[in-house]
Amino acid sequence: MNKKLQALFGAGALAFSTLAMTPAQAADTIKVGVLHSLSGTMAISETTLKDTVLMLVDDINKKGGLLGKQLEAVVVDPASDWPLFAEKARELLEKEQVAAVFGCWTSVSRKSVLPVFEELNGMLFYPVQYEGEESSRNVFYTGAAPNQQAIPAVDYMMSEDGGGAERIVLLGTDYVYPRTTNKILRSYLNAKGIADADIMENYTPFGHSDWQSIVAEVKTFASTGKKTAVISTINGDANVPFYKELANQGIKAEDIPVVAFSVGEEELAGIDTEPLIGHLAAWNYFQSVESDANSAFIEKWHAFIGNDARVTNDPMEATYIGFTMWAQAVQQAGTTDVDAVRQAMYGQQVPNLTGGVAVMNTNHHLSKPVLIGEVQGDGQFDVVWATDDTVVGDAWSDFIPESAKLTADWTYPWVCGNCENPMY
Amino acid sequence: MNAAAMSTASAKAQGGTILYVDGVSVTFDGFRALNNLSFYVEPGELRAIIGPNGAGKTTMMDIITGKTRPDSGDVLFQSEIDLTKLDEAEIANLGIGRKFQKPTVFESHTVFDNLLLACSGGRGVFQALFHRLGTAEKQRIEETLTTIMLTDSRDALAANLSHGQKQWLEIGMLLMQEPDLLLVDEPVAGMTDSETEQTSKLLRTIAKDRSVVVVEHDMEFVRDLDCKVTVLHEGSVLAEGRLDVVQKDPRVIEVYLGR
Amino acid sequence: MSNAMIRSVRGLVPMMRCHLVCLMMVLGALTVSPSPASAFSDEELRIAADRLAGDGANDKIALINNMAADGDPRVAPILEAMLDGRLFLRKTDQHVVIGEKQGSIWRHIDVVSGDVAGESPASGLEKLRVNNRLRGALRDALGGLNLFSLDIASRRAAVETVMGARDPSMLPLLVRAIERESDETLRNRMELARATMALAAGVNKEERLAAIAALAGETTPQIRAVLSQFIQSADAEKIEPDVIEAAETALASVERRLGLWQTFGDLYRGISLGSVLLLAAVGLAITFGVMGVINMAHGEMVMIGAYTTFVVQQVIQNVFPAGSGWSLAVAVPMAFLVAGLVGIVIERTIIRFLYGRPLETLLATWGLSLVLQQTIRSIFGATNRQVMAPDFMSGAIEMSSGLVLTYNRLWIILFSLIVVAGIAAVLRYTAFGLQMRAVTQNRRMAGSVGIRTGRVDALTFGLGSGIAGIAGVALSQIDNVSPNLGQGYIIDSFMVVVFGGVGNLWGTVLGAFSLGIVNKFLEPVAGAVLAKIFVLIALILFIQKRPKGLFALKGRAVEA
Amino acid sequence: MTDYRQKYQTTPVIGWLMKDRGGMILLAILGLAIILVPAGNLLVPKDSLFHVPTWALGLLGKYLCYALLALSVDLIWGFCGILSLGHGAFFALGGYAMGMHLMRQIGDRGVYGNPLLPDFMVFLNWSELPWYWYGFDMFPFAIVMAMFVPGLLAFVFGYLTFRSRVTGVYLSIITQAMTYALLLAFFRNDMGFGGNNGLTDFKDLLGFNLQTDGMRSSLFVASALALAVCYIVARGITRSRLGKVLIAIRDAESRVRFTGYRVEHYKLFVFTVSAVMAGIAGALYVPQVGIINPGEFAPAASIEVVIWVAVGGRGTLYGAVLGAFLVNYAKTYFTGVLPELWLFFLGGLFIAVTLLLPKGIIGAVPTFGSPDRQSVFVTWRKRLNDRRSRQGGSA
Repeated sequence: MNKKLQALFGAGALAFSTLAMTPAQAADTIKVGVLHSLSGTMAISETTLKDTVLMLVDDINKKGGLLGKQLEAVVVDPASDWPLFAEKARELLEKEQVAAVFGCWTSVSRKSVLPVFEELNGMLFYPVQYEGEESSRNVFYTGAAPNQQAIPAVDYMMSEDGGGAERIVLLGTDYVYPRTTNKILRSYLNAKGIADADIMENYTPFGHSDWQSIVAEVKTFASTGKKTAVISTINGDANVPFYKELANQGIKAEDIPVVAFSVGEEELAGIDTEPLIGHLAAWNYFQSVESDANSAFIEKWHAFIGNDARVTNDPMEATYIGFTMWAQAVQQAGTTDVDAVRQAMYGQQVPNLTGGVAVMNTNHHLSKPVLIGEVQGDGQFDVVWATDDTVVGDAWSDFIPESAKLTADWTYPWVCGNCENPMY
Repeated sequence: MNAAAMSTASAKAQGGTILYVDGVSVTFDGFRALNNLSFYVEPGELRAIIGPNGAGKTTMMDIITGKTRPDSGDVLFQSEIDLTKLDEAEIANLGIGRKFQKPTVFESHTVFDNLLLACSGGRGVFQALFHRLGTAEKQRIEETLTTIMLTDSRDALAANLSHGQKQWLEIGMLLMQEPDLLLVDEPVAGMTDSETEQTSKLLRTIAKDRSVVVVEHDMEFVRDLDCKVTVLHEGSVLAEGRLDVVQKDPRVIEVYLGR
Repeated sequence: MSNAMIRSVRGLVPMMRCHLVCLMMVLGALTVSPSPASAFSDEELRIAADRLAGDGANDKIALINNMAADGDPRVAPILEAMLDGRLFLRKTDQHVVIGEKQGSIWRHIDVVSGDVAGESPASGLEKLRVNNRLRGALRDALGGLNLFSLDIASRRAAVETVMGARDPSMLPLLVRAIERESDETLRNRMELARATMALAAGVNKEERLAAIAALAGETTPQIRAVLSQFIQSADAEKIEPDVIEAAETALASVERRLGLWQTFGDLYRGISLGSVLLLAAVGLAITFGVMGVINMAHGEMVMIGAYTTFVVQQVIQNVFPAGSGWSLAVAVPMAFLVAGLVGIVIERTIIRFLYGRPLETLLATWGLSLVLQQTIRSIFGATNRQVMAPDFMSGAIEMSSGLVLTYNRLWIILFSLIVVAGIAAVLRYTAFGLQMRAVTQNRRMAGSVGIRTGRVDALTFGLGSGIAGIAGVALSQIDNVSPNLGQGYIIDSFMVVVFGGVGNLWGTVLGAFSLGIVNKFLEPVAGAVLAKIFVLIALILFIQKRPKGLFALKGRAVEA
Repeated sequence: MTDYRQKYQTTPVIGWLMKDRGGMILLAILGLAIILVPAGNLLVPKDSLFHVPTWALGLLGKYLCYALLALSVDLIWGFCGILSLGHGAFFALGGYAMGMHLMRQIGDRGVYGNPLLPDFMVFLNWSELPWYWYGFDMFPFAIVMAMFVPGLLAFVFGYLTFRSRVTGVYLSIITQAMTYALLLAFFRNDMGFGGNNGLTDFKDLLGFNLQTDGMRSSLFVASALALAVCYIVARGITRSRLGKVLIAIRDAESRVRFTGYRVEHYKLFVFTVSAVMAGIAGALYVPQVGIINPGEFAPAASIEVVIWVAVGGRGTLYGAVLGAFLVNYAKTYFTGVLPELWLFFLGGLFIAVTLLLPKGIIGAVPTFGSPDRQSVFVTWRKRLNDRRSRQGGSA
């Protein structure tokens, strides 16, 4: 067999067959998979999360490791290539036998690896806010669901303090997250008495860089005298040109505030924020929040990355919470066995960096506080509003009829991610 | 092919012109390449066309073979087929073969394959896909190989032939097409003297069965061909007749020497 | 009537939504002892300012409006400081001061006297939080205040603010300002602002008709909104039919003119997009169009230019902070040199072995683009880098019609034209240009007349790459400075060059602008995504009609 | 040589296959792989040294699909000089056809339990299945569409382009425009193909669970068979008189035209055949990787395919297969071992191959391939060098 394979691959296959045939290493360490793109379009966001996981692994190892073993991070690069995500996930689970995987940013990468995790019963920690409508037994979602970000943000924009918006512009990149979020928002806005005529929806391609027309259109839409606000689900690379255009066209936050769900400290690091003061973002974490835990985290991050100018952001906190919860659950279960750890995850508590305590719910989503921050001149956010208590992440939105019927609960008697009735 | 072959036969029977070029003009970006050009070729005639650089010789060939469309004028083949409406492949299939100034053969193929590809017969995609080499075809190819003096190089790659051999191969390919009219653009450019001589013999042999139009600079060669000569200048015919007559025409002398 | 009474009446209107209790508290604080010279006594002003640090947005807004209502000249600086985030609560004595940063310490400025009243490190002060709602209230209040400013520019700005806010409560202030205004044009502007308010608040037919007549001549989206709102609400308010008719006619004429402006705006935006495409593509027109190298690493040259801009800016900020406004001017030649040098190195080490094999240059340069991206990622990290906009490139010319011409895009349009003119001049008038054309047309012949073809090749590739670097300087102003920057432009650049016709500089210019304009005219109709798809399909179909692009060289040129 | 001609006349297919040494080796390897790899996965116990792990099986199956895609590119590029930078589009369309079938196979096992609509339509509130989804619940229909749709697109696109005589880099760039336009179109949620997330969460094919080793082995075998069959078809085409015409077109297009061939018909034929092959590759790829997403339409993906062919050695067919395996294996290996540096290796590999091995890896192995095939390269290179010196580097 070995020889045939070599013949198939020619000379270069030597390395392959040795790799293929190497039995899993004797388990003197606990392996943790890191599945974030280090090249390609998503590298810009995901590289930071890879570093965060490495920092957390380092931290645990310095404290003596887990269950008396050192942690070993297995970093791979799925290169922003979605089928490659699935391939790498399989490699991590099957070949490297990792105990858990921290990874993915885009929904499509998560969708791509999902069948692999379900088939091989792996455990994925997904740290980014997303459109919801999912609850897999093998994934823990530590980012925000729409009800932990979008709905509170819209509530705030329509409140007196937020400016009392009566006309809403929904700007988004044309893909699933903005489409779903905006669909949820539209039905929510309608329920709040905002007519369809007062909602403008606009979608742009990925990496859209010429925002002149759209910003001008928004201005016209806002010229009716009714207070107008923009809800932005613009993704990734398109944000910097968008905000630059916004600043240059002189759209002031007090006239037309823009609240974004995908813009954090990292994205702002590329822009001069002075003209953008007052525009908003909704997250579960801001670097500027003052708490001891947060200061310690930021200090640790700066020391690890060796650059005091590097910012922290929400997905980093989500990674931190997920990682810490996993470590606690492993400790509690006394094993890295996925089934045992999963049971231990439910109800697991980790203090948020911003205060309060995040709790893992049985629908695999977190309870977290929701914060709304205004952009400051230094590229940071100033929290102007926060929920009094944590909000439970909703796997299934109440504003989509088909989805409102479903329940995600992985404990008895449900034991199901998408059921109308309990399984037992 | 059948229809074309029939019309060929009928044209020959009527004894009309094989090529009728009348009042053809063409302009490129303001430059008038051909200006009201008219000339006629009889069936079975060997004709030489001379003229200084830029006289429009190659453009004329482009127009006859459908590569360029004229702005005005008529180009008729066999007195009745309007060539300006057809594309290169259709014109080639009517029985007009063309040899380029630069020898153009299929360098990645053997000499044999070059001739095979030129061999008259089905040009359709599926005919080509399921084509099997027949004995008759093979026979013809062997004959042509003899004609063009390349029998020994039959399995050599065309790329490895000498310059002169490539010229012959190209002529051989034209022969395989069994054309009624052959347009030959500077066949002896870059040839050795003995090659030139052999080429002229070759062309005269070929011209026995068909009309041949030769564009050439080499006066010795043209004299060797011993045929009617047309002199082009600035896109139109300046003089026409036997070479010795034409050479005495003061206008021709002016054009060739006066600049 | 006492001062206090007047104040309370005036203050009531904007505070209709406010809690009366808090209103009374505020008024109580303000009516201690009226001073004849200014509206507030020192003590009143200080108390009022200190209350700005209190809780409750509603109270604060009431307070702000109240402070502003009298036109006391000392109020404006306080409110401005608050708007700019320079108002602080001093932790030691819980007084509100204006903070001024002096190195690592902060100086405290007394809000009443304007004198320096102590200093502390940043930790000694707590910034007064301002959210959007407060910011709006502050700005409106300042607008009202500034209607009486001595500075005509601030009065002019104030009128626009008032007109934008369209708050009927401003009407009395505005009337007073009109009476005092000496400048003719400004007074007309104020009248117009009054008309927008009068249409809603007007009591009789004549006033309404006069207001409509005043508005009909204007061409702004705000006026359109005022008129259409008036028409929509007309039935409910039992307005006379002839007034409605007049309003409809006025609206129609405003809309027609706005439509023209819209077309003009689309055209401008198209040209602007075209200039960006042009900058991105023009370097490629040389490396690809002239030299025949399918340069997939072209985008990375643009990226290198953008990163050079970043580095130049960092260096200047650290070494010579006063000159940071000029960093872009320094970055342009630097980017040209850096990208050009990288280009020359690439040409000498890779490309020169591949001439005449355009499809193989595609493979090598593709590999190269991966390497360059990863190099930049390794050096600068994967995240975005910030390139500051100099002052002359920030902001915009705002036309009343709603058309905004942003300075950065105007500069980029100008810049792109200068770059193209520069290249054209180099190609046409310099010895190098002549040699370059000679080499690309007939290498052997050029070599035999003594041109060092290798050197010309290297310089030509360097020129193309250098221009890509310059494009990077411009793109750093409107796009991400990240390792992916180049990838976003490479396909568009090839489209532009091919559309224009390979090897033709003017084709590239025309190609870039026509693609830009078509895109921008389609975008409002079809949306950004479909517009882009349509442009691509149109391009594919266009190439069918003209297989060699817009400016193909015609001629016999038998290619066989 | 004469007896070679006779042999090729008497026993056509076997005759030329026997002559095609590289092809024979490829087919032999594929034949062995069809037997040994599934056996190694299914029959050999897991702890044995000779066990083929499931992930390796999946990987090999994926590479086979890539190899078929590379083969289809080599057919048009290596033999007819058509450099398509948009061949990924045909691959993706084939993939989408299969993906749609797999989506319909999910039935009411989707998260919303809707028996008719795929999940992404449910949560975007689509009330009925778009017309173009009809029929995809039938496997034969989906398979036919996986070939027909890419073929049709190639036919229409090729008909327009070849008729207009768009050639060279112009052709390359507009194929890129084509795939880019499709990329943008498929990203749109309103298109009804799942937008950016594409089609995922497949359950089974022909009633068999996709996640069983047996099914994986079957798909592997199907891919290997498809590659073998397509190789024989491609070899048959290139060895026929039609193939000779194609090579002639590559080398001297207008000569072919003046010889009386309708060049556009030939190009159209081979372009369409190649697109159908790419579609088959896509259809086999999707069930093995479990997702189809507009990313496959990205121009960069298509350029990568061309690079596989160039690395392997163009104009040989088996070289393309080798290139696809090598480059993808390198990518798999380096993204795991050197996640931060692998682009240096891959980029460096492309540069090195272009500069040092212009004939690709196959071209560097002197004993590989039949003698005349070898010399095709020598002459092609020579011709290019000639042109270079004649035209001084202009394209």
